[in-house]
Amino acid sequence: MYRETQIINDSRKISSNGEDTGEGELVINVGPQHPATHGVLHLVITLQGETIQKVEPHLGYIHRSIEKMCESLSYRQFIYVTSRMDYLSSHINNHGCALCVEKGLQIEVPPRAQVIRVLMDELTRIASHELWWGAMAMDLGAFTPFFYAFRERETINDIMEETCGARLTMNYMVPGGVMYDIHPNFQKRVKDFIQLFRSKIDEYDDLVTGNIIFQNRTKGIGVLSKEDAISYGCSGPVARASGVHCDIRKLYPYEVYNKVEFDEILETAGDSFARYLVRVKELKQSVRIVEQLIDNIPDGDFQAKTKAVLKLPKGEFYSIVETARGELGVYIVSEGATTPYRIKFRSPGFSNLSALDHLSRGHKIGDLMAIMGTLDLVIPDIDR
Amino acid sequence: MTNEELKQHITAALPTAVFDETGEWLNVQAEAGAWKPFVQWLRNGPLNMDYLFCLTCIDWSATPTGKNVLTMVYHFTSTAARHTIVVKVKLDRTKPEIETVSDIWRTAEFLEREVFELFGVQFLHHPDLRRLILTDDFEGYPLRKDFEDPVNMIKL
Amino acid sequence: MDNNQNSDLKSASSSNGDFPGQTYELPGGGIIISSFTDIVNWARSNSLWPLTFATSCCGIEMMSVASSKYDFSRFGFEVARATPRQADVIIIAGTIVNKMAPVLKRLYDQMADPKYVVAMGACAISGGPFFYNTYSVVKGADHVIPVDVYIPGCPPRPEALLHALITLQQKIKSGLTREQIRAENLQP
Amino acid sequence: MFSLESITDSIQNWLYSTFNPTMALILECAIVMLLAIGLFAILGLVLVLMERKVAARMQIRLGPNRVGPKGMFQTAADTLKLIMKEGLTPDGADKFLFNLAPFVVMIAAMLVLAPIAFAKGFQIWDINIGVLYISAVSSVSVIGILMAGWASNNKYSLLGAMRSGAQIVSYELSAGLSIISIVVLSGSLSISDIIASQQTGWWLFRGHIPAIIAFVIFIIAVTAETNRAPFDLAEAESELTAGFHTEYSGMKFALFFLAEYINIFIVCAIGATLFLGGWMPLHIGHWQAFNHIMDYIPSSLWFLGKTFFLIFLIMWFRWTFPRLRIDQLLNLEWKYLLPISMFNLLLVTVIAIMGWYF
Repeated sequence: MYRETQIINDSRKISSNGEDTGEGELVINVGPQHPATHGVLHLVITLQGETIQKVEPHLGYIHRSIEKMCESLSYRQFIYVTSRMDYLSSHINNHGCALCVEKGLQIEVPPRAQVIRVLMDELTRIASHELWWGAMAMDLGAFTPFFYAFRERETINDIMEETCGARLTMNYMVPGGVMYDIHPNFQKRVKDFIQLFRSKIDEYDDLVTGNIIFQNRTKGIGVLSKEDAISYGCSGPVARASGVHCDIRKLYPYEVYNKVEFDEILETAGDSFARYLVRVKELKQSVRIVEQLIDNIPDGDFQAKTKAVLKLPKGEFYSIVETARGELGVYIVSEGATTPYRIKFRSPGFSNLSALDHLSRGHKIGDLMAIMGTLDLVIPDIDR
Repeated sequence: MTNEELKQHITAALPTAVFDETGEWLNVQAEAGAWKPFVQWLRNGPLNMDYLFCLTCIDWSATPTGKNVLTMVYHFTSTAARHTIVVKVKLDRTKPEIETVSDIWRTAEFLEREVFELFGVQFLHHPDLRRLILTDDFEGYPLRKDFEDPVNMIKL
Repeated sequence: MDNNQNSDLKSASSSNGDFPGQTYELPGGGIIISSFTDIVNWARSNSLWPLTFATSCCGIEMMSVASSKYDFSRFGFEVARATPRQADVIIIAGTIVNKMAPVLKRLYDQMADPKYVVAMGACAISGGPFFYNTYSVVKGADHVIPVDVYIPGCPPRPEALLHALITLQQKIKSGLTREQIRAENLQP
Repeated sequence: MFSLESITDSIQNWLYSTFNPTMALILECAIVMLLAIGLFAILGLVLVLMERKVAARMQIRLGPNRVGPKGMFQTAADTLKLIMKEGLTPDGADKFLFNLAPFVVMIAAMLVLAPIAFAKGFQIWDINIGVLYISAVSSVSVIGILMAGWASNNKYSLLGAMRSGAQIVSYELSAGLSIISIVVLSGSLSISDIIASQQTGWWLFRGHIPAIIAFVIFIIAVTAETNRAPFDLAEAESELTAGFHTEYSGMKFALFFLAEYINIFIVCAIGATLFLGGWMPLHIGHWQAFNHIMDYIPSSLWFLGKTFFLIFLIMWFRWTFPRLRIDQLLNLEWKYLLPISMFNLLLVTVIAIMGWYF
């Protein structure tokens, strides 16, 4: 029943148009399996000695046809596929889908669920920036920060596991609120984590940010001007590092983001170090948000009453959320049936990746790793 | 700018535009014919739409009305003036063709390659319209409603 | 090797004889383990170097197993080699798609013998959440390469991956991995 | 002072008495070869385990502790597995060079062992141009790396080999210059004389400012010469998967892996001999009582203690610093280390002539 033979015997036939082109030029495959691509991104790089002439990404090595699959899943089921897309901000992805369904059905989410949702989003953002910080340092050759980053990430994972039941792909958001209430000692554990985390951020600064080798490797590398950032459709920390106001929590505030006071981090340099600084400072902002919310979680029920089978009315709905990587757009076109007619996920990584070729021209291979590290690419989010 | 002002500007530039305000943002119906000048006006004109954040395609063949219709959907917004519009273009399903916008918005280059591969829409004057995601020997356009793949697709 | 040694080995192999897929009929008796292969199996099981190969979400759980809290470096696995030549075990952490299958097969061919495969996560076992209505997912990694240990879960907990690696160690020590059975010429 | 000289002399006399001279010489060489290979085997096991334990300590984790008591047999298991692994040779590779490269790198590491004084009177070959011999032979290993990079017909290994070629050749300059500054102070090239000249105190303390500058430059240059982070561009994990030994597997890779750790031991031994007085106990000028107490510790312990301290230092670098880019690496050598070490050499000769050292 399966084209097994076709796969096994043509293992030689990989779409590698890696043959050498001009004189002195070397075409190398930073192939689907490579430590720095953190996943299965295949880059065909044309080199002149060590300097890069052209970077050509080949995608699809983790294309799981999510959009085709979602056309046959009900409005409650398709939400949890998205936490497998950008698995580092799975809460925020589910949140985006739930918002879109609620916008379609005009469901009013109770205030307690709104605050819990924002708390979970910000904790996921901290965990995602932690992992990015560790992986970025490892790409530039420093192996130790990775383990410090995972020490904090494990504390957040334990908090999540206690409330949502899972560590990485927490299927916790439901159209209308959250699946069940928070765990009794959730607040205490989050407060302990905030206490511990404040001192740790300064430790990160002098371990990596203050390191002269790290600064030399990232300052002035991969400069993205403001117009280019907008034209390439970059969003999230990548665009904010070039001075573009694109924080969805500020532009189109959803849930309780308008009641919470935090500021949008903007840098103007637009190089890798600016992108790095934006994310590290965002950690502090997320901690500020969690601190303001953790003490005044309003009581009330955590889930609005919804019918068992949800049917969105005929029409199209679009909701935008700010994930750790940028602006995730969920675009549902429904024909009034129980399953969506068409779903499009506007993935932040896809547009950020389109700027990679423009950014890395003329740099060395070592710089390509620094640029890819600061773009914070999650490949299943790009391929969907 | 409110929807009214947007509508006046757009009718000035594209008289044949049809508006629909049921959704959250103003929907503009345009034809593939006078597409390129309209898009250039959108970018450089008073609306100053410099951020194309979503470009996708919908195959209406499963619905009773849109038997032979493939709609391209473009979401534009302006980072300066913060207004958003959705532009839709109806294409004939047997031979879908439209001018590329990748020379105006660089993000469209990858988005259009993805739509070309999954829907089969030909983008004219696209710098390198090649496969991006699917395997080289993949036949058919998977996201079309009438796509059948008995080997891989296990129906629920 | 006297007879009872064979019998409990045979019972050992039949007890976990539930190899997924085709079971291998041993002609006339159990596996003859001489003392030298014992030592070599001990060495091979205690220094399994994984290949840095993670396609999607299970890769993050594999990273947290490598981190300090779950720490699989206690068993000597932390030397994660980036090239298939020097790796012993390939942990398929994540979904295998049609475009990735030939790459995975080539990686498996490039690895030096003896090599083992661990399928981590529901996607690697059977396509997981992407089983129905997907045109591009390989429904299970054992369509592409022979797998020794399967870990259910989406993503499996770090302890599950540690348990799987320890199971792989026991299989190597008892000489029951597919590789060993195919390679060793079994005398009756 | 307890010395191993008595043992080596008694063996030598016994050999010459029972066999004719040529046979005795062959036997002697056989014994020395066995001792050297035995030393390498033990060193390989100890240093790899030490590296993993030091790395684990710095990364708040436990490190190997399940294989044997507290993880002692971990490297034994690794080596035995690597020996039993299939040694692949890619079909596009240049077979002869591909298989020769690991041995060239290994031999280069072994050759440098000859003049190093392990303990008082315990030296394989005390030639009077010891330092010149060391710096000459230590540059042979780069040939092996270039051979490996070229022969394995793989773009990553070619890039890795080119990088490490440029790196080792340029860092030998400042390493050589810092060694010469000690030779100027001690007045002789032979290792035993240099150690003897540190009778009243190690050069690091006696040579005050210029010796410290030379020591710092030596440590930096030597970390680069053995391709260790933050200069590990040859096998940059995240850029070139595994650099020049991408295509090697099984025993050939084990030789590269072992040669890297033997090189660390060798360069740290040279550093300890030149700057910290090799097996010479810590003597402070005219404090007879203190010096006398220090002599009770056997000289081989002094030597191994200093060398392992330097090895720990180099391992410490690896787990703290990110990696330099290739042009920053060469800039650092040609624009900073070389001028400083040249000026330092001038400073040392002035101090040596005027006799301003302790």
